[in-house]
Order: sequence, then C-alpha cells, then structure tokens
Amino acid sequence: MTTETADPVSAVGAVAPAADAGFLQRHGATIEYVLIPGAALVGALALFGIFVALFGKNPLDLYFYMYQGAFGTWFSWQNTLTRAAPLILTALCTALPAQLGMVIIGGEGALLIGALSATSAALALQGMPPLVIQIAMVCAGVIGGGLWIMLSGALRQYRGVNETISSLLLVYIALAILNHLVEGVMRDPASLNKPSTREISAVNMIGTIPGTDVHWGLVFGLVAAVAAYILIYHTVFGFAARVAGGNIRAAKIVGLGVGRLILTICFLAGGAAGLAGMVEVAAVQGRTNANLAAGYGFTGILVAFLARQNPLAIIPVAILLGGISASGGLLQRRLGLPDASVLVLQGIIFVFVLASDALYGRIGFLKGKS
Amino acid sequence: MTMRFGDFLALDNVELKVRPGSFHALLGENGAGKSTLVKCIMGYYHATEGDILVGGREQAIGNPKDAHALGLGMVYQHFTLVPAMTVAENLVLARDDVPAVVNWPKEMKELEAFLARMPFKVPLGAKVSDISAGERQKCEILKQLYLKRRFLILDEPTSVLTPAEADEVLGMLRDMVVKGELTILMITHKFREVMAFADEVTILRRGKLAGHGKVAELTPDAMARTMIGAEELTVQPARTGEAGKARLELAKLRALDDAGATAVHDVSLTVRAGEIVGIAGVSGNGQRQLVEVLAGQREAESGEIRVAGDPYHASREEMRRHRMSLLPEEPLKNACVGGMSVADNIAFREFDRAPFASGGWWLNRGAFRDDARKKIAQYKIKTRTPETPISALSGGNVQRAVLARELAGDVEVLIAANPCFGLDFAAVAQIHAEIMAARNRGAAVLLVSEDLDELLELSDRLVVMFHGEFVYEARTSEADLTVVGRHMAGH
Amino acid sequence: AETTIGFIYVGSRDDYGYNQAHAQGAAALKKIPGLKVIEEEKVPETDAVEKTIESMINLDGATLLFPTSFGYYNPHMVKMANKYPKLRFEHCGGLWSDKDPKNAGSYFGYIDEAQYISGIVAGYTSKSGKLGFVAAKPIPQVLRNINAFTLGARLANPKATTQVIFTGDWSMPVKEAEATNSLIDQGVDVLTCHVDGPKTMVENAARRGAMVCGYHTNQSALAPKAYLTGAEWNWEVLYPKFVKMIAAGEVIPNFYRGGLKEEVVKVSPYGEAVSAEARKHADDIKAKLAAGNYVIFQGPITDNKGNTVITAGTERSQQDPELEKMDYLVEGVLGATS
Amino acid sequence: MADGSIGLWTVPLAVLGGAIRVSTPFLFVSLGECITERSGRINLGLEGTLVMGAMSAYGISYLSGSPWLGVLAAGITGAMLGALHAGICSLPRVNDVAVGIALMLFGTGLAFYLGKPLIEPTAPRLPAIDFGWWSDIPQLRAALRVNVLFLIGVALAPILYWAFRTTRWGLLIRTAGESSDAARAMGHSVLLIRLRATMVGGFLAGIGGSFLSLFYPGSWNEGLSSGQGITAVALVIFARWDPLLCLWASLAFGGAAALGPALQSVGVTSGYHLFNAAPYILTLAIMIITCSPKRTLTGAPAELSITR
Ligand SMILES: Nc1ncnc2c1ncn2[C@@H]1O[C@H](COP(=O)(O)OP(=O)(O)OP(=O)(O)O)[C@@H](O)[C@H]1O
Ligand SMILES: Nc1ncnc2c1ncn2[C@@H]1O[C@H](COP(=O)(O)OP(=O)(O)OP(=O)(O)O)[C@@H](O)[C@H]1O
Ligand SMILES: [Mg+2]
Ligand SMILES: [Mg+2]
Repeated sequence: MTTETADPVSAVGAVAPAADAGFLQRHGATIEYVLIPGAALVGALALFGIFVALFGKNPLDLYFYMYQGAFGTWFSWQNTLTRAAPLILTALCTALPAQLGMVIIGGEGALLIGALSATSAALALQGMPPLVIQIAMVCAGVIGGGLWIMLSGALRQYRGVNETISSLLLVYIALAILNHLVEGVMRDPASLNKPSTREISAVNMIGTIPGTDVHWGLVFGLVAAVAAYILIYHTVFGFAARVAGGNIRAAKIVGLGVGRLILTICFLAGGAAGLAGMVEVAAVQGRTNANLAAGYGFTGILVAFLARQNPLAIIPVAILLGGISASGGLLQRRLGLPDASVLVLQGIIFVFVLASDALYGRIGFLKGKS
Repeated sequence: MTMRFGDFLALDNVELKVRPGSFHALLGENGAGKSTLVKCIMGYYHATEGDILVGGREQAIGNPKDAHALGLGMVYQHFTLVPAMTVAENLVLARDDVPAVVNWPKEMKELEAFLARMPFKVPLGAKVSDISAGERQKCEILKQLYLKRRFLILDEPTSVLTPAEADEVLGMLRDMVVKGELTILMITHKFREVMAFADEVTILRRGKLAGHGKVAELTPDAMARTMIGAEELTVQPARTGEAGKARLELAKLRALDDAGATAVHDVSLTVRAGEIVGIAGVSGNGQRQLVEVLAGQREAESGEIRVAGDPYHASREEMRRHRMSLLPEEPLKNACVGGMSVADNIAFREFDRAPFASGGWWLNRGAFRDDARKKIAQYKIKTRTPETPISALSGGNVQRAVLARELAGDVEVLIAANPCFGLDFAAVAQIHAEIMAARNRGAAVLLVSEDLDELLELSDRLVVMFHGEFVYEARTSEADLTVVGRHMAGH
Repeated sequence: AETTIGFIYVGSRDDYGYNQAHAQGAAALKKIPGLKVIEEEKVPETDAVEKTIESMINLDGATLLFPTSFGYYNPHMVKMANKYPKLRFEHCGGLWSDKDPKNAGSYFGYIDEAQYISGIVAGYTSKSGKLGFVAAKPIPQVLRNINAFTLGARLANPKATTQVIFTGDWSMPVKEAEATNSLIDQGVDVLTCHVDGPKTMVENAARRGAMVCGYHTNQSALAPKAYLTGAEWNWEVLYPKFVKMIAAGEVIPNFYRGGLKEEVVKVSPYGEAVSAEARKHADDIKAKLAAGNYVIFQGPITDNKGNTVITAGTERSQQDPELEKMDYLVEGVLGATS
Repeated sequence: MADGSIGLWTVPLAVLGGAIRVSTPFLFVSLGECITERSGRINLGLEGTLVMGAMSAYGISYLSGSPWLGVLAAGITGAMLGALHAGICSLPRVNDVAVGIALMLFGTGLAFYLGKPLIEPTAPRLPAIDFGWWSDIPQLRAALRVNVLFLIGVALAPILYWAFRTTRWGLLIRTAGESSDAARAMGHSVLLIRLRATMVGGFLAGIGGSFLSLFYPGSWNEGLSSGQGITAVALVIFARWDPLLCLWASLAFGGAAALGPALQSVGVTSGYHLFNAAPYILTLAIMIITCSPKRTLTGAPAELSITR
C-alpha cells in the first residue's frame, strides 16, 4: 500500500511556485497573447510597406488609407463588421473540428448547402408569419450545413476517409449541386441572366441591427463564437472533445464515444457555416444563386488558423480580416494598387503571425529574472 | 559534467570513467539523469559545463556524427529504427557513408555475411514494424556492431527482452568485451544483469554522482540503497483470499491488426474475482491487440466479452458499472493527453460526474484541482504543479498519474499491460503492490506482460500467448519454467 | 469641382475580356478634364458591392457609379440607389423596370448584332458547316448570342450547325480549352465564345487549325491568321457620351440599350481568311443594322426541339423585352439549355 | 465519318487526350508534394506555388523568348517558395498546415500582382512532340500531341519510386518522415532534410505551373489554376504517398476533367454541372471504396501532422 506520509520530493514538486513572482510573470501568458500577434502584425505591415514602396507608392499613405478604410470612420467600422460577420461563422467550421484534431477545410460547401436548405425552407413555408419562416430558415441552414460536414465526419469515422480531402471535395460537389438546382428545378424563370431560386420575399429578410447597417449575421456570429468557446472549455462535452482531440486512444480507453463526438462536433461546425449561408440568403441576397460562393468558407479557414482554433480569438481575427478587405477597396482607389495586393498583404500577415508562434515562452522580460 | 534544462539541473557535476575493455553499468532511479548523461556524451545534447575525454584526449562532440567518428555508438532508450522501413534499409541507412545510390544486391550479400558471424539473427527483409520488440532490440544492437563501434552505450537495452533473450544478448556482448573488441556502458534497472555481466558500476541520484565501484565488491542491496537514499520502498501486501466468481470472460474473441491480418485467433479465457491471470508471450503475438479490444481501442471481429455475465463493448457506462480499470503500456501514448494538465488527465474517468461536473454538464475547475492535489500527494507524482502538461513529466510519473486515476476507487476488473515497462525498482514495487492490493480486495486482474519474472511474482494463473492463440495454461505455482519458455518460443 | 465617377468590376480589370472592355471605357473618361475616375476590381456579387458603393460615396465622394456586373443589380445596387436617391447609378446589363428607383438605370449593348455578323462570316468560312460555341452558362444574354451567331451562319450556309458547350462558370481556362478541343474533335472548324476571357479559346482553337471569332475585345493579335472577326464592346464611346449627357442636363433613359447603330458595340476588322463573298454579305447586313432597318429575330423561328418560338410574321426587334428573356436555342444549335 | 467527325468516339478520345493534357500539373504537383510529405511535412501552399510558377514561366518566356528558361524560372520560384515554407516551419511550434494556407494566399496574391502586365501578351509556348504521326485521324493525332513536360512527369514517377528505395537521398527523406528521432539519432538534421524536400517539392510544383501557362491551356490569366494545386495535394493522400499511384491518380483526374465538355459535345447535356464535378465525385467515391476504418492509411508517413 502506498504510505500517506508526505514524501519530501513530491511535496516540493506539488507546491505552488515560490512566493509572488511579480506582475509580469503572473500575467506573462496573457501579455504574450496580445503582444506577440501584435508585433507580428506590425512586422507584416512594415514588410508590406516596403513591398509597395518598391512599386513607387508611399507606405505612409498606405497605412493611412488602410486605417481609414477599415476603422477610420463609423462607416468604415460598419463596412469592416459586415465583412467580418460571415467569417466568424465559417471560421468556426474549421475551429470546432480542430478541437478533435480534425482539419476540415470544407466550410464553403456547408455554407452553400446551408443557404440552399434555408432558401428551400423559406420557399416551402411562404405565407407563414415572417418569424416562423426566419426560425425555420435558421434551423434548415444549420441542419443542412451540419449534415454536410457531418458527412465528412461520418466518412472518417466509419470509412476511414481523410476528412481534409473529403471536405474539400464536398465543396466542389456542393457547388455543382447548387448550380445544378439553381439552373434546373429550383430556377426562378424570371431570374434571367443570374440563374437563381425564387426570392424568399422581403418581409422574411432578417434586416440589420438597429442603428447600423450591419446585418444580424454579426450577432449570430458573436453568439456562436462565445457559445463555442463555452462549449469547448467549460462543459463536459467540450472536455470530452478535447480529450478525444488530444489523443483518441486515451479517449477510447476511458470509454468516451468518439464516433458520437466526431459526428456532433462536425454537425455543429457545419451548422455554423450553414448558418452563415442562411444569413447570406436572409440578410443579403434574398435568394440562392452562385453568388453565394464568394469564398467566405475559405477565408474562414485562415481566420481559424490565425486564431489558433480558439473560438474567442476568432472574433478579433475575423474583424481584422474584415478590415483588411474593407480597406482593400480604398487602396485600389487611392493608390491604384490592384486587388491582388490585399492577397499579398493577407499572406504576409499570416506568415508573420504564424511564424511568431515560435516566440511564445521565449520573451526575455516576461520570464522574470530566472 | 553539468546539464541544465531551463532552470532545472538535470546533471550536477557528474563524473564517469569507463575503462577500455570493460562492461560498465550506469544505475539510477527514474529521472536520475542517466539518459541525459549519455546523450551528452553522444552529442545529442550539449552539456552546460564539462568535458568529454576519449582515450585521454579532450574531444568536442557537437553532434552524434562526431561521436560516431570517434567510434562511439548508442542504443537509445526509445527505438530509433524507422518502423516503416525494412531491417536491411535501417542497417544500411545508419552508416555514415551511405552510397548515393545503394546497390541492394551487393549490400544484401554483405549484410548476410555479417549476420552469419553474429550470434543472433534478424530477418533482413522484414519491415521493422512487423517484427517483435525483442527482435527490434537485437536489431538496434546489431546495427551498432555493423557500424563497427568500439564503444557502445546501451540505454535500458533489455527492458523489452525476456530474461532468456536478455542473457543471450548480454552474454554475447560480454564475450566481445572479454575479447577486447568492445567497451560497453549500459544503463539498466535490473540488478540481476549488473551482477551477472558488469565489471564496474556508477550510480546516479537526482542528477548527482551517488557512488561507483567494482561490481564484485558490491551487493544489490548496497547499490539499491545508494540509488534511492533514504526513501522507503512500498511493501507489497501478501497474497490473501481465494478466487471467486467469474468476472471477465472472453469467448472466441478474434481481432485484426492495423494491416488487416488476424492478430488474435478466437481466444477464450475466464478471469475470476480475486485472481490475477497473467498472459505471457514474446511481444508481437497479439497481446497488444487483445488489450486494445478490452480497452475499446480496437473493435473485435467476432466473439464476445462478458463482464460479470453482461456483454461488454467498452462503453463508458459499462466500464463504470463494472468498475473497470485499465493500465495500458506506454501510458502517454495510450491513456493520456500530453497537452492537457496533470489534473485534467487524472480526471478523465470522472469528469462528467459530480463533483467535477455541476448538473452533469458544467465543469467545476476547483474540483479538478483539489482532487489532483490529493492524488499527486498520495501517489508521489513528481510534478511542478497540477496544471503542468502531463507530457512534461517523466515516464514513471506519467505511469503514476495513470495509476492514480485508474486505481482511485474500488476496482472490480483491472486490465494491465506491461505496467512496469522501463520503470525503476521503487516505482515497480509501488505498482506491484497496488496490483496485488486490488486483487486482495476482490478484483479480477488480467496482467499482460513481457516480463516473465513479473508474471511469476504476481499472477495466480499463467497463460502463454503465441501467434494470437493461448497455447499453454497453468497455475503459476505449478508452472514449469522451461515448458513456459518453450511455448513462448512457439515449440 | 470635379465629378467623381466610380467603376466596379467583378473580375480583374485587365482580364483581356469583359472587365477590361469596361476598364477601357473608364480610361476614356479619365482623359476628359474635370472628371475623376475611381475603380475597384474583383468585387464579388454580395453585400461587398454594397459596401464598395457606399465606400466610394462616403470616402471618395463619388456621384455617378458604374457597377458593371450583372449580379450587382438586384438586390445590391437597387438597395444603394434607394439609399442614396441623389446620386446616379448606371448598371451594365440589368433590366431596369418601373419598380426600380428612378436614379438608377441599366444599359447594355446588343452585342448579338455583332455576333450575327460573326456568324455570317463563320458560316461562309466553315468548310464542314460545323461551328462551335464555348459558353459559360445558359442564361438569356448568352443564349441570345448563340442564337444570333447561328442565325447569321445560316444566312451564309443554311445547313450550318452550332455546337455549344457550357463550361459552368465565367472563367475556367482548363474547361474552356477542353471544350475547344472537344468541339474541334467533333469536326467544328470555326469557333466563338462567351466567357470572361476569350484568350484561351482563341489560342487553343488557332493551334489546332480552326478559325475563330472573338468576343468582348479584339483578339486578332493572338491569332492573326485564324481570327476572322469578333464582337466587341465599344464602351469607350458610350461612357463619354453618358457623361456628356449628364453634364448637359439631359436625362439618360433608365433603360438604355444600343447596338451597332448606337455604337455601343462594334465588329472587329475582318481577318485575311475572310472571303470577299463573306465580306460583302457581312458588310451589307452590318450597314442595315447600323441604319436600324434590319431585324435579326424575325419569324418564323423554331427552336432546336421543333417548337415555334417566334411565329411567322412576328418581328422581334432589338428593343423587344421578350428577347431579354430568351430561354431557347434556335434550330441549328446542337446543345440544350439545361 | 466523311465529314471528319468521329461521333461518340469523341468521349473516350477526349478522356485520353484530357488524361494527357490536363494531368500534367496534377502530376508535377502531386509528385512534388509526395516528396515533401514523405519527409514528414505537408505543404498546402502548392496552389500558390503553382500559380506563381505559371506566372513566372510566362513572364520569363515572354521576356526572354525561350519557354525553357520560363520553365526553369518557374522551378526556381517554386523552390524559393518551398524554402520559405520550410524555413518558417522549422521554427518551433509552427503549424505546417497553417503556413501552407498562408503561402497559398501569398503566392497567389504575388502572382496576380506581378502578372497584371502579362495577361495580354503572347509568350512563346513549349513545343509538343507528335506521337500520332502513324494515324490519319486528326482527332487522335491531336490527342497524341504530347508535351515533353508530360513525358518528364511520367518518367519521374517510377524514378521517384525507385529513388525512395535505393538512393541515400530517398532513404533519408523517408527516415525524416517516418521517425525524426531516428534521423536525429543517426546524426542527420531533420530540418535540413525537410528543407530540401520542400524545395524540391516546390520546384516540381512550379514546373507544373509552367505547363499551365506555357502549354495547356497555354496562357497566363488569373483563373488559370482554380484549385488544381490544392486538389493535387489531396491526390497525394489519395495515392497513399506512392509516386506510381500519383501518376495513375493524376491521369484519372485529368481524364475525368475532360469528361464534362466531351459529353456535351456528343449531346449529353443535362446535368453538365454534375459531369463537371466528375473528378471530385470520382475521387470521393474511390476513397470511400478503398479506405477502411479498421486499417490505418498504409504508407502514411508517421510524422505527417495531417494523418496522425
Ligand atoms: N529535454 C529535457 N528538457 C527538460 N528537462 C529534461 C529533459 N530531458 C531530461 N530532463 C530532466 O532530466 C532528468 C533526467 O532525465 P533522464 O532522462 O536523464 O533520466 P534517466 O536517469 O535516464 O531516467 P530513466 O531511468 O527513466 O531512463 C529528468 O528527470 C528531467 O527532469
Ligand atoms: N518538453 C519538455 N518540457 C519540459 N520538460 C521536459 C520536456 N520533455 C521532457 N521533460 C523532462 O524530461 C523528463 C522526461 O524524461 P524521460 O521521459 O526520458 O523520463 P525519464 O527520465 O526516462 O524518467 P522515467 O524513468 O520516469 O521514464 C521529465 O522529468 C521532464 O521534466
Ligand atoms: Mg532514461
Ligand atoms: Mg525512462
């Protein structure tokens, strides 16, 4: 039997770190989380400044216009937030499965299917009160998108198919299905040069947040991100998911139903992207057509990775990206930079932020004296 | 030599002298710094302070290649063979002068000629992942001999070998030492081997030199005392009580391995309450797949498992109802999430119930911490804080953390697989005591181990597994060692 | 003060196709003093275009906007026109109707007239009588081009057929190249297209020895020998005209259309492979179209399933809104609308 | 057939021709990625590399007049992007999947940025070899006009297969991919091996890009790749990291891509969107059939983050 007498070594080991190590050390991790990405961002902007200077533009103008276009005015803020809204939701489609160690890159497909489902629900229920239709659209969007990514999860769980590939292939397949339906049975004959489904009609649209031009998708996104954070870090389900994501063999040995976890998480992930699709229909387009494939699903992958798959960090990262794309227009107009410069800038920022991961735990003054 | 990892002092001014043509043993408890010391010698780590003298001359060893050039070779504690490659590929690749284009027919001929001179054989064409652990260990040693190393460092080379195999391998190495072809520095936890094969011994304790001397002048007891200092060994309780009702029953169980071949052939077995059934066998004979099926990590192809008469499918609810515990081999790989904290890992079995979860869904962080503090103290887990990621613990302490989780409550069925692999004798004593105590409390214990001594010591009944089948069964007290060994080898 | 005009493109403004044609129009405006032209490219047909429009208005003070992609119209541009009733919105390709805001307008060119001329030339030049059409999507604008091209070809060779392949999207170079090869494998020897960037089709067809008719802009430099003629936009003429009308206080009709006569579209100069007979016939029709006394869609016209779509005696002149809803392929076209 | 048409034969012929014409970029990217992944790293950025390769090949070919210089430039550009990927990934704790996605953006953006002036000009193209001289069916001759790069790619597959087994270079790459501990214990620098493997992978992917702009479809524009690079990376997993299977997978994918247009040309028109998605549906179907949850992905390099 083990002896209850405290062993000197383990007692020393188990005791909390000696005394008070000072503010920097106690909050070192938190400071790092802000400082390091911030420094990376500054570095990336500096490099991009050099890049545009090589093409004969003034980097100071660049920074000014970027600020002005993204955050300089109330209008710019709304522009930024509008663009961020779908990204929060599609980023969750990658970040949630990442908790289980799965790399899902098919948010775009779930978005399309979610939009298609939401539109179908709205069209099927025409004549009902708008609130009923809106709720039905949310449900249909979430279920449609959810089942789509769940298919990837199920293929992985029951057929051993790599979920990264299957989710990517499913994007192309979803797009083909959408085009097929929109140009075929679901086509509104009046849609002429942009084959589309019939409209869900204006009364059923979800509109904008009062006092702003930003649609409700932003609120959906914020709520979903916070809910995902709570789910992952504060609930039994999230704990189980993190165990399974950390080591699937360990999860099995303590009897966790890994298949159920995978399917549920994939459903929620796809549901988030499907909700983004629903929002695009119910707040922006009013119908389904190929315009929905605007790449939000793919940008969401970047957001998720930049946020290191943390649902809360997704919010600021999505806003940052929204800001970059909002200011991209101003750069084109004022500086004559082509649209591709935004891609270059995004690429540089990602590279810097990702490379800065190497700095965690290595910043001298945050480690205190030792 | 001094070595620091961050603010942790792993080696504190240690001195080690190995005479040419000797067989030197390096002893120490888990985490004493043995591996660190030899890795510094090999240039795998860079010592913070200190020098290495080879043949009386100071040498700067910047990386393993430098060491190889000096004729130093090492068999690492963890295998360094590439599992997906064949034995022959591994041997050739290890050379410092791999030709740009390998002429396989010629190399194979040379390898076969080399093997013919060696006392033990390995299948050259087989993939490393397909051969047994014992064969892999032999392969590691052969690799060093093939590379013509004159000074060989072995880090726990016999932990995966049966005693007979260990004697065979060490005996052969000993012969080469006696002939003056080789000098050996061996790390081990087994005094038996030290006494039988080593000339000299150096003992480390918590990073410091604790003693050294000639083996002929020392007793195991003296060495053990030097190793652990004043620490008390856990005393194993005596075997008490009789076997009761059947608890764990396997009926015609069949399972496949990762490649899709049948690894477990229709095996049937009954383990009763208050009984330890040991499964012996050379590794790679289906034990791992059998344990994985019981642990829910692998699906059975056919057959049935019953626990206390109920069918069992390794669901959480069943494990809970039957109070099952699992101590798998390689706990960090099989039973822990490396990136999660010690406290979280200790809570894996209970996190979804009070007091860890309020209302069955909201996590109560305080409960995690309190419970972990208690168990860390009780099981002497050496960790800086309960929030430390478990991957930062040494192997032995990971093992202890799993033990704390699995044996915390009443246990009715315990399945353990190589629970003491690579642990020092203090840790081994603790685990053996826990297993025996569980048995005495009426648990049905299935102990799968490659260490025959361990099985003979603990089990009530012994079953030998060979090629996925149970080929021999006997009461341990009546078992004939030579017969057991024969069955393990498949004769 | 100077007037600021905003141009919005769905693709890259130097795509050597649809968007570049508009950008050339915008470039023509830049030369006019007192005008400031701002441009934004690759704006997707989502609320991004609404934000781009607002941004041009709020941050750059644009007062006249040209969103040039069809998908911008409804709901996006309509929404913005309602929100900013004092500003003028001119959309390319949309179908303005009475329900839409008065400060918005839609203009487009009857490029099918130019395609009709291309068809005549193609019909004379083809030896096999098999023509090919690489198209993006079966939408009315595209179908109208295919039909006009085919009707033109059948003037020259009543047995001519046009095989059409839809690639599914506006810019899919590999699919366009594959479609081109498949068509030529079927014996097609003159091709044209309606995709965003015709370069792929033109070059690949020319490489395999087929003749081509261009689209959007003049691609004769890509295949000087194989280039017969082409249907081109003429925005360089239209946009300055619009601006002058506004400056002069004239009202631009909300629904503005024009063809060869109004110089909204034009026909590329003939290539050397075009026979004198073809030139003569084509020039003849071109002159009639430019004079405004020729109707392409003149009954009786049957579709390729045998249904009469325009009855005998019916003349569907260019302005006829029915043509904007075209959902059939005329007799002689091999292919289907879905 | 007097009219020169070959009727329904178009379909198999187009699939054959497509397999030859369309497969080359897939082949180069997947072989390159095969090398990178065998060394234990995944480079999802090859989409960006492909586009960058296409642009630089076209630009250099246009400026120098020599398409082969363009191919070389594409390879070098690709290798540089590969070095960038490997360099960043060799920092501790940096996730290779994420860096790949970042470089996909960066490469694509840079190519679009620098490639603006190259859309209109015509650059000299790579020559083709006529393997159909024996036939008098022009369609078959056209299908058999094969570019040298395709032949190099086809030859490269068995060469790589052989090299992974019998050359020091191949064995080291496999070691790094299967067990970095083992490689380190042998005294090799895993980071250096991966750097080289990623550079070679990038080099090949760049050349794949040059095929797009210099041979088929044969000009530079921004829609040129539209996801071929990322699909090719997926093909490597599909092909179980075997260069020979990469070859077959690329050929099948190329053939399937030609199916949609070919079917339309013989009058099968309904559901053309679905036919156009044939390569993706086919790949998914084959994966569903050939995978099994009971077996691990055979051939997966043990160090690869994405399949662990
Ligand atoms: N990479 C490392 N980083 C930080 N600390 C380390 C590292 N490697 C070893 N240590 C520390 O050095 C101590 C000695 O470790 P070492 O592996 O040398 O022990 P050992 O004597 O070989 O034990 P065992 O008998 O289990 O093999 C460990 O307890 C650990 O605290
Ligand atoms: N990434 C790491 N960060 C900090 N410390 C580490 C890390 N990796 C290993 N260590 C230290 O190294 C030791 C682990 O070394 P190793 O796994 O070789 O154990 P060991 O010394 O062989 O002990 P045991 O005999 O118990 O297995 C731990 O005590 C731990 O403190
Ligand atoms: Mg050790
Ligand atoms: Mg150890």
